[in-house]
Amino acid sequence: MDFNLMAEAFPKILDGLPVTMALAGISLFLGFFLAVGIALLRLSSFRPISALAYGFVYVFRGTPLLVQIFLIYYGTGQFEAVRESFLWPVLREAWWCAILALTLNTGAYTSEIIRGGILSVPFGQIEAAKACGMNALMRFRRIVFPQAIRQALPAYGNEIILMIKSTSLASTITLLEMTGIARKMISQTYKPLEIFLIAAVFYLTLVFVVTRAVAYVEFRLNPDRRAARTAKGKDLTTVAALGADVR
Amino acid sequence: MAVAHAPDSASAALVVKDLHKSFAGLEVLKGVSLEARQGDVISMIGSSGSGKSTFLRCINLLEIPDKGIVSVNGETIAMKPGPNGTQQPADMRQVDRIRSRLSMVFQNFNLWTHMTVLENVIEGPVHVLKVPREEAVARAEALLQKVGIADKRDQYPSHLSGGQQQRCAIARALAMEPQVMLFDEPTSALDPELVGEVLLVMRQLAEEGRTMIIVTHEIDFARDVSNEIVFLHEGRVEEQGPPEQVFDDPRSERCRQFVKRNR
Amino acid sequence: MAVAHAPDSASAALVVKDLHKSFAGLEVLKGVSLEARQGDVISMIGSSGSGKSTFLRCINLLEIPDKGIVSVNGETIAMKPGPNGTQQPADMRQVDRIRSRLSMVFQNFNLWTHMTVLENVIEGPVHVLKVPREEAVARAEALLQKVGIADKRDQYPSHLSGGQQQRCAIARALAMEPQVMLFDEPTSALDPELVGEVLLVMRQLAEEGRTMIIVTHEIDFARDVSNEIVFLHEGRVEEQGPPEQVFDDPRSERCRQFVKRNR
Amino acid sequence: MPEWMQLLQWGDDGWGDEMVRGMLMTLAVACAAFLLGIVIGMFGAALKLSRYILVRFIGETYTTLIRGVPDLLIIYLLFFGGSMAVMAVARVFGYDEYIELDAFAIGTIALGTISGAYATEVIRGAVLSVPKGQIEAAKACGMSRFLLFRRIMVPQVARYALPGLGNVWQLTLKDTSLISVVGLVEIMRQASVASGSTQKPFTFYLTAGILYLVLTAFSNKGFGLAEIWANRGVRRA
Amino acid sequence: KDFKEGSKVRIATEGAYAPWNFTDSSGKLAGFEVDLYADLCERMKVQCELLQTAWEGIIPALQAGKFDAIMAGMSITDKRKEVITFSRNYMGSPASLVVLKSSPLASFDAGLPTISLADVDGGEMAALDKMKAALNGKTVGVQISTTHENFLNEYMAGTVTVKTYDTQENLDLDLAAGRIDAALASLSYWVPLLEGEKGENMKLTGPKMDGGPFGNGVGAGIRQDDQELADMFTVAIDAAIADGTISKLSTKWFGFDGTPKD
Ligand SMILES: Nc1ncnc2c1ncn2[C@@H]1O[C@H](COP(=O)(O)OP(=O)(O)OP(=O)(O)O)[C@@H](O)[C@H]1O
Ligand SMILES: Nc1ncnc2c1ncn2[C@@H]1O[C@H](COP(=O)(O)OP(=O)(O)OP(=O)(O)O)[C@@H](O)[C@H]1O
Ligand SMILES: [Mg+2]
Ligand SMILES: [Mg+2]
Repeated sequence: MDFNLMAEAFPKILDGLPVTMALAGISLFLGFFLAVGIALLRLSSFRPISALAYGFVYVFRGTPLLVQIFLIYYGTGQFEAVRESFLWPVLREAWWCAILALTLNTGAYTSEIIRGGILSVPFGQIEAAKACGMNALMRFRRIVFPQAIRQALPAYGNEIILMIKSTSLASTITLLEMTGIARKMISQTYKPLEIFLIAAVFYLTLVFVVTRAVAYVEFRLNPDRRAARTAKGKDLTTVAALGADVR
Repeated sequence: MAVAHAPDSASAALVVKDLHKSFAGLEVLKGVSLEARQGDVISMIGSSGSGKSTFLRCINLLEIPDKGIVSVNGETIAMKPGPNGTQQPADMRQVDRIRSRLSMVFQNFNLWTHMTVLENVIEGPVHVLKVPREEAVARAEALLQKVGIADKRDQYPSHLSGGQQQRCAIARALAMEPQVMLFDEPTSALDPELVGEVLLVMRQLAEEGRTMIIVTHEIDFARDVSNEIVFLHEGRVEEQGPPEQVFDDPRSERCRQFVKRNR
Repeated sequence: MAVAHAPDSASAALVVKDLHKSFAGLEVLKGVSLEARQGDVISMIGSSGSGKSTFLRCINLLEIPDKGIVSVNGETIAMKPGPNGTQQPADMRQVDRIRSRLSMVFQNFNLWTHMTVLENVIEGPVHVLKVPREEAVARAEALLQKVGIADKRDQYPSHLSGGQQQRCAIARALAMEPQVMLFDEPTSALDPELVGEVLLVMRQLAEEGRTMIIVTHEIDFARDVSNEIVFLHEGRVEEQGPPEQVFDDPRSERCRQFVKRNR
Repeated sequence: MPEWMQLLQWGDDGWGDEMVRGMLMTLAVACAAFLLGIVIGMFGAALKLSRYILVRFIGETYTTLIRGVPDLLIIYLLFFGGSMAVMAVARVFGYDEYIELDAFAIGTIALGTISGAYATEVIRGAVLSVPKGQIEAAKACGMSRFLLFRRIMVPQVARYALPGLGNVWQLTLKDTSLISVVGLVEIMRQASVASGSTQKPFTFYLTAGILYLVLTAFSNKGFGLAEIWANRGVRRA
Repeated sequence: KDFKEGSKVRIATEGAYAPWNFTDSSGKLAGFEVDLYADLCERMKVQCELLQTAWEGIIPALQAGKFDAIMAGMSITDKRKEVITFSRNYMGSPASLVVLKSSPLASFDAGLPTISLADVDGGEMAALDKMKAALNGKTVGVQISTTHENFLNEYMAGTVTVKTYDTQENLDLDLAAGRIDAALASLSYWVPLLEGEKGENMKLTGPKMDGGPFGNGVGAGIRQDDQELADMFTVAIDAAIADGTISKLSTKWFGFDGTPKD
């Protein structure tokens, strides 16, 4: 173990942290809304619409993100027409290409997760919502979605983590985030273990924060799975959730 | 208890004409018609599997009838032909509007598990009818008091006993203050005392002019609460009339047999 | 109908002693004891939320009682102290064994949604009791015939009416041929005719020497079927005795009130 | 003949056969790793749902660690660390040649460990969605833990977990590209060899994308059928 | 492990770095190093085996003992020397800028054809300053963590914006797309490229540079424990330079004579 190298790597990789977090944060945020829309379209009974949504999910889930980033960034740049169009100022920037690719990718994966959640909502509860006159949108917003998200949360936690790690592919299009910096250092020093270990520390910290946050949200969202509330007493268990995975 | 009305389509709160419904080849409803005026309380009886729940579910289009007309307060639910011989509601907005004037207590309650008892009850008023929240809460609390589960207001349905869940479902339906109420065995999980109390609530509602269709197995309850009894048998109305006639002097053989069992 | 037995712990099919159970500070059972001999049919009545379902669920350890002893056929379920003052079953294998000798009809049926009616019924016999499949199917078909849903054998529970689901649940419990049966409102979704038929089935079972604990709201049914009535009130046994005594001449004021409502 | 068709010819004059061989390798590793991942996922979910805080902690550590550490590091650790460990042991016995661990096995284990962590979460979520009453009904008829698991949990959990597991499968499929460091030639490695050798990156990365889509088409079909099976008896509003 | 005449030597190459080493469509390895390794092995009188392995992890794999030497277009740099050792260089590789033919930089002339950064004289200094002025405010792309990147950071800091790419091909694509103004890489890469269809719109510009940050050419990478193997390679390479084999092979594969000067 080369501890000097590790000490040297630490601040350098730290420099990439904001890029990683911004890429993941922005694309997760945008991708989530995209995903909800796609999931709804996929469940539509109108065939052309659900087929279109299926096609989107199929392509973006079915191909490697690397290929997607590659084609969006380098591929579009190949065409004179694109370079002369109004899109070029956006597509010219590696940053926006990365956001675009990551958003579309997480949108496809997340929509699948949400679809699973939607399908798990008990049929009778949706009928009860219909019976009291809720329109489709309100039904979705008030009854289906809150329950879907509860079921989907663990899988969505996966997706958040995967996105954080996927941002590393942005280094193929010149954005230097944590893995990019780590790889750069590795190709200078040829000590992958030391440098990846430092990178792992950062990723682990992020992932730890995410899993805790997800566990906390899961705990908050599932009061009905917890023991009955004690009269009006303070919910001490909420605090406990931060320390342990509570069911 | 109820006054006899002259049949008058104009004041009819609910009209169902010639309803048909099949499930995968099994014909469950073979042409059921029903007319209820304002303040009518109609009980449907019939053996298990005779199509009572299906009938209620067709009224608010939770099942799409294969054929037949439903109108609520004179407004007929418009249907359009769907693929291969079926029909579909023509205007979902109309359906939602009509549904908000009906309300239903389901046979298996269908409470929303992610909401507390109170939240279940105020959900419809606040979000569908746009009643201000405080008002809805106040009314909900009064209703929960009435059905005797005020102390459970902050519990989740999964922590309630069967009877408590059923009462919550009843409160949820009442909170919508609908013109027509559909009850699918609303007292099945209740003890005799509570059945008596639900009876009182229903009488009160009838006096306020609300129309009720009640599916029930409790003949005594049906006798007490309703001014008309419909006996459904194998998807058809086999016998229909005031309680005294249907229970004490049924014309149809099948109905006589069915009622006989109940001493 | 039932013969009076001398109290005899040896032949006791089910003994429950001083059962306590609280949910998050709410004490639901405050020391309930019960003894049932072979062939006993005991009905539990009591208002909604009095703890009847919880009591049944404690017997087969679906809820772990905070305190108290349960023995089935003389075998006491061993408990060991758990964290902070609770107790836990000491040997899960024993619990499974005892559970396979008990069987339960749930208040809300709890049918397995991924299995057809027939599969629901043969599941326990084939996989728990290791009955050969053909034999289990033959017996299941006979049971389904008995409860009148033989034609639904290949349907999934979600396509059944409420009463059909309940009958499927009853058939599933009967198929286990248990020594002790726990019924939680087994007739709530049934029409009077079917209630009569279930009554017949239960009489037959009692004659075969099976023990039954039945939670019910139907006083008439309880009177017909059972040789002992237990009235539960606020987590305690308030009144206990043969049907004639409890229904016609109750000692406790609360019980008198409760029974009075039922004409 | 268009240029790309020439490049992708079958046989010695084109890259078609090489690319397809890469696809088969991807498929083989992904299948093996995914199955391993499901098994690990079931154990992981059981750990995380345990009543005992210590057991939960073990499960928690596994998923956080594996998901938190870059995938490539896990592969490096298993591959280089693994063969170094084996060699260290061998040296004790006087053998000091290089010992090659089976690349396929290492790749499978590494990817299985990774996908297992994600599968754990998906399965855990699904387990929690199974209606409690149905589990109670199974307990009430005396089913042992294992029987309950096999007869009631697996079919129901499958229903809730399938969409999420579909994602895990896609992830595994694509993570196979990382195992080229252990010497297995799969789609992406083959594409980069071909594009580095011919200077035609678009042709080969697009081809790789299409081959992945072919794999996805088959697996979607499989998952679709599985979903139909798992959703039997379920009513939709 | 002792290496002597007749030993078995496993040599790794990447097989995806034309024209140094690449795979042809039948799956066979070809390229400059593939020809060279056969020649060197004959001279060393050892039994050679050529393995193909991914660039990523090639050095850890060498250290783990998967193979004994790397011949994969690997430049000899100080950083690498900290973890492995090298034979002497078998190919020198000066660096050069490439721009689009349509670019104003296409006609740039620094006044000198070559600059050796090992010892910079007055004329070379002036040429570097000229280059600095011409590139002022421009974006220049290089492959990440190469000697070329080091050069830009050392000599052009503050004047150019440096964009780094993980592969050389991606760098080419961005140059073609006009996202960058110029690309800096080794001549051994540019010359074959510019001859092909991909290089149609590109052209070499400015002086060819070597020495200093550009390191000391390309050599065979070897485990530090195996110095004797490195020495065997060095002897063989010296011989191959002496009899013109390297000159012949480099002209065949790169289009120019890249025989290292020292
Ligand atoms: N899991 C739980 N958490 C908290 N409270 C519970 C839970 N289960 C039951 N209770 C409460 O315990 C009490 C007794 O419930 P139980 O289901 O035993 O009633 P019951 O006698 O069966 O009533 P019913 O006739 O309505 O079914 C109720 O007040 C109920 O709210
Ligand atoms: N979704 C469905 N798919 C197929 N068959 C169905 C479906 N829903 C109901 N059925 C069948 O239709 C018939 C009528 O069902 P329905 O629920 O209306 O009966 P019911 O009169 O309410 O009976 P109960 O008193 O038992 O509730 C039953 O035989 C039932 O099996
Ligand atoms: Mg019904
Ligand atoms: Mg109960």
